[in-house]
Amino acid sequence: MVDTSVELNGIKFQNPVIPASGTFGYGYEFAHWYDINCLGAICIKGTTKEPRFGNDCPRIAEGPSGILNAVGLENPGIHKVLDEELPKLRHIYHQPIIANISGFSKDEYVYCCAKADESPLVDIIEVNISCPNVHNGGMSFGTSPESAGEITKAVKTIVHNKPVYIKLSPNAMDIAAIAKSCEEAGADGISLINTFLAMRIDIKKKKPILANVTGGLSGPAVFPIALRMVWQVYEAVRIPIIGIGGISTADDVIEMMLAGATAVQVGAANLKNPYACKKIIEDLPSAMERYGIKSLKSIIGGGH
Amino acid sequence: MVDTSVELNGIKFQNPVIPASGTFGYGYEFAHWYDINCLGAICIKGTTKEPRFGNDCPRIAEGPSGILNAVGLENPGIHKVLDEELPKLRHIYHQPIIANISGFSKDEYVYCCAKADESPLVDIIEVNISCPNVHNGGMSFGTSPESAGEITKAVKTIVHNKPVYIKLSPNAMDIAAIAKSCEEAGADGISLINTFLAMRIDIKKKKPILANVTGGLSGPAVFPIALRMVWQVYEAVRIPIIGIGGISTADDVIEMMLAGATAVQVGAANLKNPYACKKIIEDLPSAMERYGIKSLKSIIGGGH
Amino acid sequence: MKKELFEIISNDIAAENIFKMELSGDTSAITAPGQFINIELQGYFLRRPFSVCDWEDYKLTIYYKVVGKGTAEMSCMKPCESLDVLIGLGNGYNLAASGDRPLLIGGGAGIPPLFGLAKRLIEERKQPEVILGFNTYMEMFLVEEFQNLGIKTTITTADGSHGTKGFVTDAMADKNYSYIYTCGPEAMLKAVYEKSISSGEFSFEERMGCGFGACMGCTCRTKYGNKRICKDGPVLRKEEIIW
Amino acid sequence: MKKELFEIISNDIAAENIFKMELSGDTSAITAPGQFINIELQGYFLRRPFSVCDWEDYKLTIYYKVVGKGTAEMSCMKPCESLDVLIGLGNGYNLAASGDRPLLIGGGAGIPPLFGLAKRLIEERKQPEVILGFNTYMEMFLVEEFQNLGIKTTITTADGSHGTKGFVTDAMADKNYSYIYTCGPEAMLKAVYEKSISSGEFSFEERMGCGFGACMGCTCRTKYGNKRICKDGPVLRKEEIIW
Ligand SMILES: Cc1cc2nc3c(=O)[nH]c(=O)nc-3n(C[C@H](O)[C@H](O)[C@H](O)COP(=O)(O)OP(=O)(O)OC[C@H]3O[C@@H](n4cnc5c(N)ncnc54)[C@H](O)[C@@H]3O)c2cc1C
Ligand SMILES: Cc1cc2nc3c(=O)[nH]c(=O)nc-3n(C[C@H](O)[C@H](O)[C@H](O)COP(=O)(O)OP(=O)(O)OC[C@H]3O[C@@H](n4cnc5c(N)ncnc54)[C@H](O)[C@@H]3O)c2cc1C
Ligand SMILES: Cc1cc2nc3c(=O)[nH]c(=O)nc-3n(C[C@H](O)[C@H](O)[C@H](O)COP(=O)(O)O)c2cc1C
Ligand SMILES: Cc1cc2nc3c(=O)[nH]c(=O)nc-3n(C[C@H](O)[C@H](O)[C@H](O)COP(=O)(O)O)c2cc1C
Ligand code: FES
Ligand code: FES
Repeated sequence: MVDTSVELNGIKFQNPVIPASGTFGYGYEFAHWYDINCLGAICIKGTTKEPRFGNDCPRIAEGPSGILNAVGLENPGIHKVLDEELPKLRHIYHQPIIANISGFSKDEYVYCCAKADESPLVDIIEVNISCPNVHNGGMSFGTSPESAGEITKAVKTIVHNKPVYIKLSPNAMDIAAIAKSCEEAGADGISLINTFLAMRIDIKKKKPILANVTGGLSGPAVFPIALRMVWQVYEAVRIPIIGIGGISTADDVIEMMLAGATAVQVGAANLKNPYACKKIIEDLPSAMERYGIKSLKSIIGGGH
Repeated sequence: MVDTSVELNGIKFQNPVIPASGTFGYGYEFAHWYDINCLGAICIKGTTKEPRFGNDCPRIAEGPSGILNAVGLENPGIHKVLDEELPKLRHIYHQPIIANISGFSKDEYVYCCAKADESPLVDIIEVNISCPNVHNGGMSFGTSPESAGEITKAVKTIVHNKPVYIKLSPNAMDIAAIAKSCEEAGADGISLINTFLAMRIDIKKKKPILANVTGGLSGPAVFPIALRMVWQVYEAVRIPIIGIGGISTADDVIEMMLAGATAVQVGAANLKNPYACKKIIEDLPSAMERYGIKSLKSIIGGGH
Repeated sequence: MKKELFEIISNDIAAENIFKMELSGDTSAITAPGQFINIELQGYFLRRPFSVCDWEDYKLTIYYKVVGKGTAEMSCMKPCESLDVLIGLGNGYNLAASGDRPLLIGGGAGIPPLFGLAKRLIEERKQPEVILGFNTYMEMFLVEEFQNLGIKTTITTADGSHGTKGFVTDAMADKNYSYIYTCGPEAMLKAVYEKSISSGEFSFEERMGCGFGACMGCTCRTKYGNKRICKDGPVLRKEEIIW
Repeated sequence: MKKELFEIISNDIAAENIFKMELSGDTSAITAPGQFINIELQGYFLRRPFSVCDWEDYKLTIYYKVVGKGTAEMSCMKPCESLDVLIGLGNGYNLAASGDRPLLIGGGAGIPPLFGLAKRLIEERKQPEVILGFNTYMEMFLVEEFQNLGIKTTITTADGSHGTKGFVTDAMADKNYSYIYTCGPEAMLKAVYEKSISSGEFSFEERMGCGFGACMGCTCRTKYGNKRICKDGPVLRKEEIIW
């Protein structure tokens, strides 16, 4: 029997596979497809202080091996998420819950993180300083070491009970420096990556496809870049990394962990195949046997 | 009859399709496959002052819809390129030639550009400040507006006869600012993008596949990001743009031109299909008719 | 909602740029006409959504217009090839609201779901009537099938090459109806909305990330809050629509 | 070098994890044994290179080992499917250098090109002899075919389950030969290089971007300058190799 379990900041995960924020609703919707208790954890849709409609449609476009989205953080606001959505999820689901917190100002991050810290339904707080789809929004915090460190520090000052992960943007020059700055400011872990700023043009209409003009690219197309970033961040920090970007098979999970991830998130793959996470989890043991891996924990950073 | 011709800095191209540096050897090798005089222009392999072996093998890996390369600027040095390779090309080829100049120091760029400026076989000089595959190499010049501007200024001081294009790296945070800085320093045009720093790990061996550990990702996977960068740079500068990144069909060419490119380069697609450029050129007229485009020139930036 | 493998039974041209595809597989997830399926195509990251035109046990029919690369590729598929399909997506039309004389209005590639709807309305002993709008004669499809149901079928073509010259709304004026069911391009939906004298249901299209409610890729504003076209739609009631 | 469509004639298992694939199509671009083809696989960006094992007009054979996703997918392909292939790639072995009694040494997935070579050497009235190295009995393939050529065929297996126990080099000691042709894993090539008493030719593998000399993805150092494995190789002469 192989051992798929991993541990993040003292919290045990039965396996490292976590559906990524924004691609899995509030989790309970997927209970229609399968028993979501097989997941390592669930990361919920990005949450802001106030309810947000998000961007106009079209919000979705396609690229080779990838999807562009410009959802723009549609969500019912932190209060409704904590009071209505998470109880619905917790009712049927008994593994860790990661709250993904987004915002437009330091104050907003702090406010929402404080609320999430109080909630008994949240196990880990993931601070999304990397959303490319809102103007004057999160991404600008995530593209310089200084601002990333500043948000981290502010959040860490008020969060007392839960690990704080900072989710980084790949639209940055030196991802390792940003991660290091977050670590120094007290982050308990790093999630990377969010999506790449990208666009498509409708040739017939000669106009951008997305109403927002640009959107975020994710999916298998970005896997080799995400892997490189996880590799670099692993060499720069000592806190755990959640590897994200283009993961769609058990082999991808293993490759990402060899690069340095302690756990992984699966985003776009859920949209193409609602069973994606379940299938990856089911495929993990046989993949591990194929490569002679007894315990997933033992391979973290093993490619270095 | 549709008109596929475009013009860059007064030089007329019969069509906008240019094989990208590093994916087409010195051009004459492709004469085996087809008459290369159908091309808009040819951009030759990156050239340095001294001959370079490049990196150890493996230099190539694969990603979804893309290729990773870590060739590391293998080339016989600027003298041999100008004295031996280009004459062989010119012997059979009568369209414009773009020399791609790489380097490890400002002096090296200046030296090579001066040589290329003197050569009657070079029509346009493309300064590659964006190669991710050499240590202490070009890419660092291409990731900040200041250093990009500095190289541009130095090169423009000694190049008197030919347009100078600066080839930018996508591994930068604010591509528009870098392009603007190049324009202000006197660049005659911008080429973008080079490859994304990326990697793959061999799960069986638990080691990076590339001997160089990281390599540059290109191919269809990066097209939506390249398109966005061309779009942003088009809004920031007035000099012409050569759009590069993941182009493999006539539709891609049109989309890239709508984003703001005056011409395009085709890289990875040549490696998968040696006829790629020829096929794109042959497909252009019918694609133009399908979308009601009479003259390609007229659609440059037409998506804005 | 289910994920199922379907096998292509037939895939033939039905009109200019319009193909009819019959698929065999488990259709038990379909609960109402107006629902759609989401088809995985090799080489494309996103699935492609198509309305179910008609279905029975182990068989369903779609009609699709070739508009881009994915549909062009579909048009080359051969019988016996299999497709990975999400089925039973969306809310579908509410038959109970129809009244006795519902009017069905379809435009172009929006016509298919109205056929399955018409059949089921007839089964429920209603007397549906249908207006079908096309650009031109060459693009007409499904007309005979509607006529074979024995219901009144009015055709409009934009260029007048068949039936009434003009738009579907031009054929609405003299109709007497209890309820409207419609599907077609957004401009048509809006025109029908404005012209209609009864309540009704309108089926929308949007670019989709998932098709089953997970990604918020298709959200629109309604008078009763945000709705996901893929899950809370594609059918919206007239009363809730905000244009 | 040509780009051609080939059709799969057969695709059958030949040994554990080893498949034999016969293809029909224009083989006129092949000029020497030891050349390779580069096959496009749907869903993969890079082509996959395989040595031509044998060929005649309009037919060629390859043997491939399933080592990753691409070869796993190939193993599921069916007769009549067509493949986009670059053919006539690489230099191939130089028959003229063989002398009268060339020794052919192949290891595992490196064995196939030696078969086409052996046939042509025989046609030129040489007396080739062959040593084939495998890990184990279950992975043996092409052995009968070599024997049917009527040439002396020595087998080694690493686990001793068939033939001589050990490596190909263990079977070289008592041989008398004019020239060596070899293909196999790099460790084997090096061992053969060190043990060989004659001149010879060594066929190398490298990960390839193009396979036809355009990308410098496969360059190695030789005593006579840089060489691209795909174009100036895959066969290098003993005298030029730098380990
Ligand atoms: C609920 C629903 C039901 C539909 N039913 C039908 C039907 O019965 N018959 C029919 O012909 N068409 C129908 N469509 C439209 C059909 O989905 C698109 O024409 C098709 O996806 C185009 O794919 P493509 O690859 O050829 O086009 P491309 O333009 O190459 O596709 C690129 C991307 O845009 C998306 N896209 C393009 N056009 C549309 C569109 N109009 N709506 C949604 N996504 C789009 C594609 O799905 C794909 O993700 C329906 C759409 C929806 C949302
Ligand atoms: C000139 C030449 C001739 C060859 N002849 C044969 C043959 O006759 N029979 C045979 O079984 N194998 C042969 N190989 C090896 C064969 O090309 C690889 O086993 C195959 O490409 C693996 O593909 P994959 O998708 O299964 O592996 P993956 O590991 O999933 O492939 C990922 C990438 O790595 C490349 N790659 C992986 N292993 C190798 C390798 N050993 N050499 C080159 N590229 C590799 C693949 O082409 C692909 O680009 C030859 C290789 C070369 C260079
Ligand atoms: C439709 C969609 C919505 C997303 N919404 C969020 C979000 O609200 N918050 C967030 O941090 N990331 C969001 N992301 C980014 C993903 O969580 C993930 O970081 C990214 O998609 C890369 O993973 P992938 O390649 O597996 O999709 C979203 C991605 C998609 C595709
Ligand atoms: C094998 C290979 C070698 C390359 N060598 C160079 C080079 O020497 N100089 C350069 O400026 N760009 C080089 N590039 C980058 C390409 O010119 C191009 O910018 C990039 O590949 C993006 O285009 P594509 O997606 O069409 O491949 C190389 C790319 C590849 C794949
Ligand atoms: S398409 Fe994903 S929620 Fe509608
Ligand atoms: S693989 Fe491209 S030069 Fe050899």
